[in-house]
Amino acid sequence: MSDPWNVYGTTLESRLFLGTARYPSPAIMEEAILRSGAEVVTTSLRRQSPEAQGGKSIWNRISSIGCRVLPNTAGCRSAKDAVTLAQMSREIFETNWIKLEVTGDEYNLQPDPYELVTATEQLIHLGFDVFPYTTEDLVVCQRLHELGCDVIMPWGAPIGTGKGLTNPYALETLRDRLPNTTLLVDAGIGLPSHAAKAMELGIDGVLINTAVATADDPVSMALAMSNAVQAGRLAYLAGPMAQSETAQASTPIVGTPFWHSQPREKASES
Amino acid sequence: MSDPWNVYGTTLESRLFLGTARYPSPAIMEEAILRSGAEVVTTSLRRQSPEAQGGKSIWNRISSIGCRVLPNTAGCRSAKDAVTLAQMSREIFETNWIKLEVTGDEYNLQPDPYELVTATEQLIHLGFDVFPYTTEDLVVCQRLHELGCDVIMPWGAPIGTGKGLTNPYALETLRDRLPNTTLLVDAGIGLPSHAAKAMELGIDGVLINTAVATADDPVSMALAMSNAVQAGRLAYLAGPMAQSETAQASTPIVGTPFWHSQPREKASES
Amino acid sequence: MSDPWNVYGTTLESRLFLGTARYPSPAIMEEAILRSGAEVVTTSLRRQSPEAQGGKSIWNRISSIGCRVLPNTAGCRSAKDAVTLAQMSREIFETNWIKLEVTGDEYNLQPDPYELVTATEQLIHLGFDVFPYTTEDLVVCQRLHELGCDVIMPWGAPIGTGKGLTNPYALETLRDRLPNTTLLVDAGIGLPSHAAKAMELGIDGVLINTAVATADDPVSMALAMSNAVQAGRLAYLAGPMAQSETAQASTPIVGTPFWHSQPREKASES
Amino acid sequence: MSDPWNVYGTTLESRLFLGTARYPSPAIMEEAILRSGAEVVTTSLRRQSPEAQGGKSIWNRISSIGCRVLPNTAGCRSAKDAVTLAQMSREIFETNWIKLEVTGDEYNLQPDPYELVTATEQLIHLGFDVFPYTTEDLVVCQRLHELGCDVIMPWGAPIGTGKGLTNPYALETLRDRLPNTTLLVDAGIGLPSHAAKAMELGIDGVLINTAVATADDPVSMALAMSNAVQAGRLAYLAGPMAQSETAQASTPIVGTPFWHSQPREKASES
Amino acid sequence: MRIVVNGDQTEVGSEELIAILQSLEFECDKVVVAVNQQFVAREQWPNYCVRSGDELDILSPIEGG
Amino acid sequence: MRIVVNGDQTEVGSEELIAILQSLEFECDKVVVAVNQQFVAREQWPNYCVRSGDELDILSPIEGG
Amino acid sequence: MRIVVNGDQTEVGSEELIAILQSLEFECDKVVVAVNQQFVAREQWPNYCVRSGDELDILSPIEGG
Amino acid sequence: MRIVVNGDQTEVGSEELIAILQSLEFECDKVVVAVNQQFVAREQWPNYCVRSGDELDILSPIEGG
Repeated sequence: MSDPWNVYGTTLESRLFLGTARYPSPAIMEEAILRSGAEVVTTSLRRQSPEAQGGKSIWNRISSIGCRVLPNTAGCRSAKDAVTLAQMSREIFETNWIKLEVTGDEYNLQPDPYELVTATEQLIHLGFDVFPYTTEDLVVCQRLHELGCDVIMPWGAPIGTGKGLTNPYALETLRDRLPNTTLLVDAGIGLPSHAAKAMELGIDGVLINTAVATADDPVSMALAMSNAVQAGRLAYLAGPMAQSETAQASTPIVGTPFWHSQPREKASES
Repeated sequence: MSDPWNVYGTTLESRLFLGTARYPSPAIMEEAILRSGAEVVTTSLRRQSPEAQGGKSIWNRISSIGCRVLPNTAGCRSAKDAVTLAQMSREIFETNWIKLEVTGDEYNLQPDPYELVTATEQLIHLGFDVFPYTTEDLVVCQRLHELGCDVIMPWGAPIGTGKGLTNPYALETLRDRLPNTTLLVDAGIGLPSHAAKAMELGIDGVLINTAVATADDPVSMALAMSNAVQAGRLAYLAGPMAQSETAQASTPIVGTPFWHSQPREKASES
Repeated sequence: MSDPWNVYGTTLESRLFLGTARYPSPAIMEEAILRSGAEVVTTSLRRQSPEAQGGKSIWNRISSIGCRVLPNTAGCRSAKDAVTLAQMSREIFETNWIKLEVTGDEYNLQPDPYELVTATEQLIHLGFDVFPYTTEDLVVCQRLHELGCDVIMPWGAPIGTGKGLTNPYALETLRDRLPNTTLLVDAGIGLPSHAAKAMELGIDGVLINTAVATADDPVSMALAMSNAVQAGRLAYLAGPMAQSETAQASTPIVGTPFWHSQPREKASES
Repeated sequence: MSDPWNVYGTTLESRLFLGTARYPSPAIMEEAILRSGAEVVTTSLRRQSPEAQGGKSIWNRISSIGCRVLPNTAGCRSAKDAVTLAQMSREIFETNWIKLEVTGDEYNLQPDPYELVTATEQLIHLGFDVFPYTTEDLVVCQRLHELGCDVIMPWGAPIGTGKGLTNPYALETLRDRLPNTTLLVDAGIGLPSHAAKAMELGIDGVLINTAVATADDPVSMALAMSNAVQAGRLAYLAGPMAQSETAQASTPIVGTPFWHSQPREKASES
Repeated sequence: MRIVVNGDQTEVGSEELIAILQSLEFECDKVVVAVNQQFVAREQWPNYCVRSGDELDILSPIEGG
Repeated sequence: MRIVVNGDQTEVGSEELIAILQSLEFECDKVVVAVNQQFVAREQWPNYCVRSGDELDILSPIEGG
Repeated sequence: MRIVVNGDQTEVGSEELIAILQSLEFECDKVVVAVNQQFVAREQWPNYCVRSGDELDILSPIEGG
Repeated sequence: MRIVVNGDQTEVGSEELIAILQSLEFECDKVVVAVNQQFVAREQWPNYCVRSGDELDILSPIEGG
């Protein structure tokens, strides 16, 4: 089934974005990306000493795959730092896309709604296509939408926890209230059922890293997540059955054998 | 990925069994089965008047697909009736397989643990390969196992409710305590995320009917369920990450830019 | 609020039954019972060597409190053993009441639905008032009801886990389908909110032991559970609000100040 | 048990704050307040036509009860309006306390994190004791705390829904990260079990209106909520048992009768 | 002779099972039969005689869940 | 002079706030006042003059959640 | 005579139940008895004789959940 | 002249940015630069002079989540 979608002017087929960190090896990372069918992968920038060219091999590997790159601003604690890092990313990664992360708390690593909005405003002014990583707070998301974000990335749960969707009701509300915004759940997905559930709620895509990279077998998990995202998307489009409080037989009742009640007189015989 | 499994001596690739009832049309049923990749479909027997040959066309359709048939005893309220119906099924469907249903309550249509065990014992004695539809009660399932069932089919939720897994903890317990029994979740699956979750728990397969047949688009939902079952299975095998209560960054911390603390003296300079 | 209820002909005020095991000391046990307001406590029988009169002091303590005693058959694995132990209990505790436990699995310590029914039938024949400890399986509970049990004790979760109600939907079904049976949730309650929830579902009472006895402060936890049971019962009787998917203000909307829209012309001026 | 606590310099015994809206009659409201033991009730200000002295009787009723009053700014959509309304409230209700509500969305009626912070800053500057109604977002709550709020009121769920705690994990995080801030859950509580659960998490108190006022019997529900709040608080202080995945018997195992294994030779006889 | 066929009182002119099935126009190779809730296997049909008042269930395959 | 009182266009005969409140039959000790969304404290009332077009919010306590 | 008392092989000098209980120093009014997993009611005790190899369970009340 | 490069005190012999990068053996086409937390675009480099005490962040692509 072809179900293309549009992200800041780019047409994609896959609704799974994949992170590139925490894999056992670059080779496994590459194979996981390929198996997942992801067309967009996330990257970052870090201080590098010239001698220790550690990052180079992995970046070479990533860039060789040919996916679209979505650089992040992970680690930034202020709008100012995030804006600077975004500008540096744009130059080296040659993309207007930026996954905007501005951490507000060292413990749950959640986005700061205030700095996030400030940075978003500046980056849009600077011509970026902003993918803001945010909590599921509706008003924050509305603000980001009003500032010009076509894409918003609410979390499912704190990053790296794998807890799934801690507040699915809020995600439903987001979907209802922002029907024309592209929503990607980022962070917290730990299992395929979490990814499928997000998609069933009408979320447009998911971004996953830790759950794939730290599985015992990242390549298989990448495929699993890909299947789950497709499953959830298909189900959303297919119009699922309504949940019911009461049981209903699937096999027809009419003609059930061995019905021992008083036999009916056939109409034709009366 | 090839992941064959064995059900009463038959090797299967797909872990999704599909019901054949409640579809908008035989044509849609057929397409849904094909799309799902299911290798086993369920059927039933009903009283038929010779003139109204209603069932015939749908049965012809089912048999033409070439799937393996798993006849059920839906509608039976006693072991005696279920045993008789199973014998009739064996003759006409030419299979030793029987999905044994003995309903114990008219409201939730749940299996009767007493009649179920009685019927199972008789049917195994008569040479059947019994697929008992049961609640998730561990002791009932152990009894069925001791009687000789290689396959046991605990419910997820009452049939036709689409509520998913109402007691996942009990299913985990079943998996732990019956490690060598083939477990299929039957009834209650409403969404792909439910099916994926069952498989993530280590359940061997799922049987779905209402959620596919009564979706607005049964064919797409069939594919969705197929993807979800694969996703959950892959994840189970891939060794998922452990859930954590605390956040952990995926992007590396080392080398985070703009660290404003007192600059370090380089070791080489001291 | 007085809300007396009837248990096998005995009128009780408290809907909390308390276990007497696992307390740090007999004195704390006694104080916990008193603080809880429980009118019924559970006890057991064990082999005793004459020299080690260990159990004696605790039993003296229990019997001095003046609560009604509900002896259990904990540890029995067969109907035969449970019936013998029940008879012994009746003689020494001088009560027809018996909390019937027949364990079916060594791991989750759940009741065996088959042995349970056999023992129930025999004990009722022998004149006992049976309190069967059972899983939440509706058909099992119906069978117990048909055999003559006025009281049925479904579990909330496996004993000692403190997991609360693992399958509240099944408990709701039990309440609906057995409207005239006294239902007590036994086992699994870990927190007051679990007890309150059981009562909100219309369960008639709860039996708690581990959660009180193994709390850091059993006496306070006893009072907490007592309050929670009352809270849940009151709420059930008070007719709670219906849950809603959409927000609704509590403070009136009419007359909200600072409404800046075009001022209305007063009707009197037109 | 006496467990006084301090709210902006005022010592309270009850941890239940009650709203005064939506009751069937002023008399029932009064009786519900009395039965609940609440020491603080919420009120509001609205435009009043001189002739229709509708509000007067209910306000007279409220003020006659002698509870401490916590006026709200319900209905305000901007910091500016909320600050003005707070000033008006302070004059007429003669209290520095203000429950600060600044609505950010007309659908879920949730607080606006941006206007909320702006209003909080101004009100603290004006000498108010601010009780900000907020989402459960940690960074928003930290900001409120840094501005000088000793009390913060995260929601449980959107107001009037009765859905309980939609994100208990986030409330736990709040409790962990703001150990010295007084946290009250406001909005969303529908049942006593919800209130008990909030308190079990270490929340300091709850504010309830709709669930009490719109119950069939508000007076009984008021008492139910009071009991539940006490239950949850007691449990929090009492140090609850740890949840366990595996069952553990409460009745002692040693000395279980009818043990049929090969009888032991007594040591003394050998 | 009156028997009950799939819950309906039915007058039949023969006591032989196969004759009854044919007279009622069932396609013999597409049905299975129980008499008084007991399975009657196809190989028993040639010699099987129905008695007055017997309850016949004549079933065919349908869809199922 | 026309002003807006609690959202309604209203003709008043005085510009003095207290006189207006009295003419509209508000009980002065039971209301609080904002003019153009700015709080006017009770101690300001004696000298406070309203201008044409001003928006008055005259509020009283009610129940709240 | 050897019997089993609460799981332990025990040599007793009498076959009378009451005598056995007393010789083992059980307080008769505080225990209940089963022999070979069958309840022996107190009123049966005076005439009850134990046989070699019998399994006695002599139980007392304890705490329970 | 002493500056701070990626958090480390560093002695450099030139004030020209490109010369500094080269002397520190960075591959110029594979890094991006900020000075005092302000982005310095590549086209600014040729004329960009660093001052004593400046903080340089010289970053390269890595994996990310």
